[in-house]
Amino acid sequence: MSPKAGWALDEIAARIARDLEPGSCVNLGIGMPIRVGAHLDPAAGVILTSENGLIGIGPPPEPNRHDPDVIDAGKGPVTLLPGASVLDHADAFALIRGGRLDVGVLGAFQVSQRGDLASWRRPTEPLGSVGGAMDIAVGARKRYAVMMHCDKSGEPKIVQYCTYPLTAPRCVNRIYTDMAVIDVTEQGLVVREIHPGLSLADLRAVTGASLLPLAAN
Amino acid sequence: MSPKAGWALDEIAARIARDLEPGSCVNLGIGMPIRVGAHLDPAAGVILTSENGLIGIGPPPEPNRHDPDVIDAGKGPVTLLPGASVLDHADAFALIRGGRLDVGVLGAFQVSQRGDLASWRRPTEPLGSVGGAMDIAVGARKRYAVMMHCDKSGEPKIVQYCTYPLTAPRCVNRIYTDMAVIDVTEQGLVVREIHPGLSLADLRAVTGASLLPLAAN
Amino acid sequence: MAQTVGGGRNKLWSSARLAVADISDGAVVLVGGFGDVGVPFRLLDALAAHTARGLTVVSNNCGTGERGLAALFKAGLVSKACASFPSQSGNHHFKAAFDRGEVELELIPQGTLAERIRCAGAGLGGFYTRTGFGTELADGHQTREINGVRYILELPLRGDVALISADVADEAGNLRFRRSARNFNPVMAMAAGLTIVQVNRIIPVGALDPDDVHLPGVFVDRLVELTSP
Amino acid sequence: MAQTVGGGRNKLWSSARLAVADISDGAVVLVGGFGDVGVPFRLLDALAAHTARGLTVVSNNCGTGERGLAALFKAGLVSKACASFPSQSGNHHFKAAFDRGEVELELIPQGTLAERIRCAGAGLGGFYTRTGFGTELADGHQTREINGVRYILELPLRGDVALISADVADEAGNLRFRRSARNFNPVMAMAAGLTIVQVNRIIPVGALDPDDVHLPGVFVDRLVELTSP
Repeated sequence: MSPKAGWALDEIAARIARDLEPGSCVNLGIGMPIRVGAHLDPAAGVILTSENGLIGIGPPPEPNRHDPDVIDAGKGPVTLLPGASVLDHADAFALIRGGRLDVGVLGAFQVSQRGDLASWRRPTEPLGSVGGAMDIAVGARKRYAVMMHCDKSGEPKIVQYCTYPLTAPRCVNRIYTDMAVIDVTEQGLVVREIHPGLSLADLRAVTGASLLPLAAN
Repeated sequence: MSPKAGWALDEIAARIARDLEPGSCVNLGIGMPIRVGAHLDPAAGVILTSENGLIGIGPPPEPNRHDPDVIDAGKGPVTLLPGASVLDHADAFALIRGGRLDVGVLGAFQVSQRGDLASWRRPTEPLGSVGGAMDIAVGARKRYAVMMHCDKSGEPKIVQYCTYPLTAPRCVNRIYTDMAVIDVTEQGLVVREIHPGLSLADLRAVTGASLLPLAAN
Repeated sequence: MAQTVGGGRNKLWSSARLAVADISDGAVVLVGGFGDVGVPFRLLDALAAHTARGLTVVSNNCGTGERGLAALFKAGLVSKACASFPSQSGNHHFKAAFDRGEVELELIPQGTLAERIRCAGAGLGGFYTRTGFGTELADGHQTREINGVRYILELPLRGDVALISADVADEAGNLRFRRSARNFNPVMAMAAGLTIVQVNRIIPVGALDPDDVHLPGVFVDRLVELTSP
Repeated sequence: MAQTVGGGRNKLWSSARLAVADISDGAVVLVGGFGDVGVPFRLLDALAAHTARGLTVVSNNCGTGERGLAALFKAGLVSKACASFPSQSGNHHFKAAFDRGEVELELIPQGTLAERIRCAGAGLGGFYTRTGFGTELADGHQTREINGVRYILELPLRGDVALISADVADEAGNLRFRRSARNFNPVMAMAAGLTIVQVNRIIPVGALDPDDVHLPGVFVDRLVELTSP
């Protein structure tokens, strides 16, 4: 296996974008998830929302047309599409927890084989920043985690048990990495897709938990 | 004592209106309390609110200028003053319970000597209608009860213990009746004002609990 | 065509009858309005004609006269009502159904009713309120003292369907309400699996400034314009 | 003169300095904003100059750069911060105060932070949420299972003072916010004993339609126009 075989960040984002159903209501977390917005098919009408109360986020603004009051959860400038609306923070999280958010795409430090998500604090850091991740992890109807398959020192981020503090137990439905797309099922982790440069054995070698091939599902 | 000595409804309402502090935020309950609005000094700027979300209620509309969407808690037509605003029902009750409602004026069937309020169901009725009374009774900073001093059969409505189902225990700060204005204090019921046609002895004869003269306070 | 929120998905239904046709027997139906203001009469009349049975109706009042909620009670379609103010003049159809033992009543203080619905819409498990403590409406409720204050536990009240009324909608389902017709409508729209809206007027997407939307279209599934059949 | 809501009481203060001058040592201060958007910078700078000490600050972030919340941490005025996202680039003043052991941090999930503030503003005693269950942020929280779902108990978070930012106010204190600058501002304004608002523009009473008010003036005590000193 080539240690470098893997999708680029924008390829991962585009892959996630393809999986978002037309018309669905989606929250993109800070970091990698937020890149998904740029890859959405405008015709699909995916409704992007952010926890700071924007509903109907459009493409990034043109350089000189940025409205300082229009930012997403990552505090970056965005635009609002025709038909957009605004909620205060309490109502924005009512949307997140209340059953109307179809998909939350969350960045991750680790995901366990049973879908535990760790995303808000590295054990070595005294300070974490949880933001809205814990609410989205329990509130969205489907939770997609996105991360690099291994950390910078090559350690697997898909693990049997999370060693990082949890964001929520048993919440991740699907994991997107630079190497694979993996579903968390009752039977275990099921590989839906592998980067064409990798074999299942390659993937297993950099994964800290058992992987089932799609056929086994 | 003349059995008929007592203030008219509008005199009671005017008396309550005089006790509402300039600029205070007030909720007027269905029935007798709602009459208070007509007796407010416009210059005092008492802010009238209703539990169906109106803030800044003005005088009743002129006969042909009634807006069907502008009603108070009693479902009667009202007007909105310049500077008025609207809340949904959840936020309207946040206002009521959250510390910003200075006074709630509540109709009553019975008030006990310790300030228990009974106002939503007669024991003989299978169906009650509680409306917002229980919320206002616990939420307003001050709670004024208004009622006739005796019921239609001449029974006292100020009692040692309520025999009607409670709206809230120990909530009434002041009682306004056709015969007197009475404060509920730690020491007991203190008569602040008696109708000029009545003596304290007259009042005691139609009151089911001990009354202290104002001097005793 | 410019991109719009939801990609121009059509939420507009051609009739109230069709919009409520899949409400099933036994459904919990949240119904907006306070007195006669903000009540989705058109949707309720369609529901009465549709004759889903055994409904639980959650609404501040229980209808007066012959229309709206009263028509549901008259037709014998309601098995339970959750309301704060059921007994008012003109509620003879509710009263008759109640007296026949056909309808169970859960009497709920108005603020608690609104908050239980909001609690469901906010995806929370329950809340503590002072309202009702020490009264017979607290019977069967757990109580608890927090920092010296005594509360009762109230649980969320979620609808299978919300029938609400609005003044203006854009085609993406963003709503505006008028004056006290707002009342329970927005919180109910947020607390149901399916939200059906009767609206006076529908305008194009983009005609509402985002800051002027009272309820975002993500909470709205179906729109029925009042001028439609 | 026509009658107006509140009888024309003047809520307008001539300077931010005067408006925050009676905030006392040890006060719990709710501070609106998300990142730099909707933050009442003018009020915070005045508060930093006023030097009330031992403050508890409740805000989504802990300030970046030199202004706003950062100035409070820099001046050593904060003894406790309640935030969801304290560690971001540019937060060196918070970080230094935290590392000196001067500031205690209560890290709260963002939705729980918003809801605890709303809970206080709504006069409720607490609520159950799934958020945080099974994580270290649930340490010390009571848990309970309701209908098979596991929740933790969260308590209201009330402010002595709220410092918020709005776009437009009328003289009665009715507010409008702009875009994502709304964020925590309205819920915080409802949850404090004293609400002080920094506003871009003040307009006459009656200039806002009642349906266009985002936050009623009954929740607003003091207005400071951004053009004032």
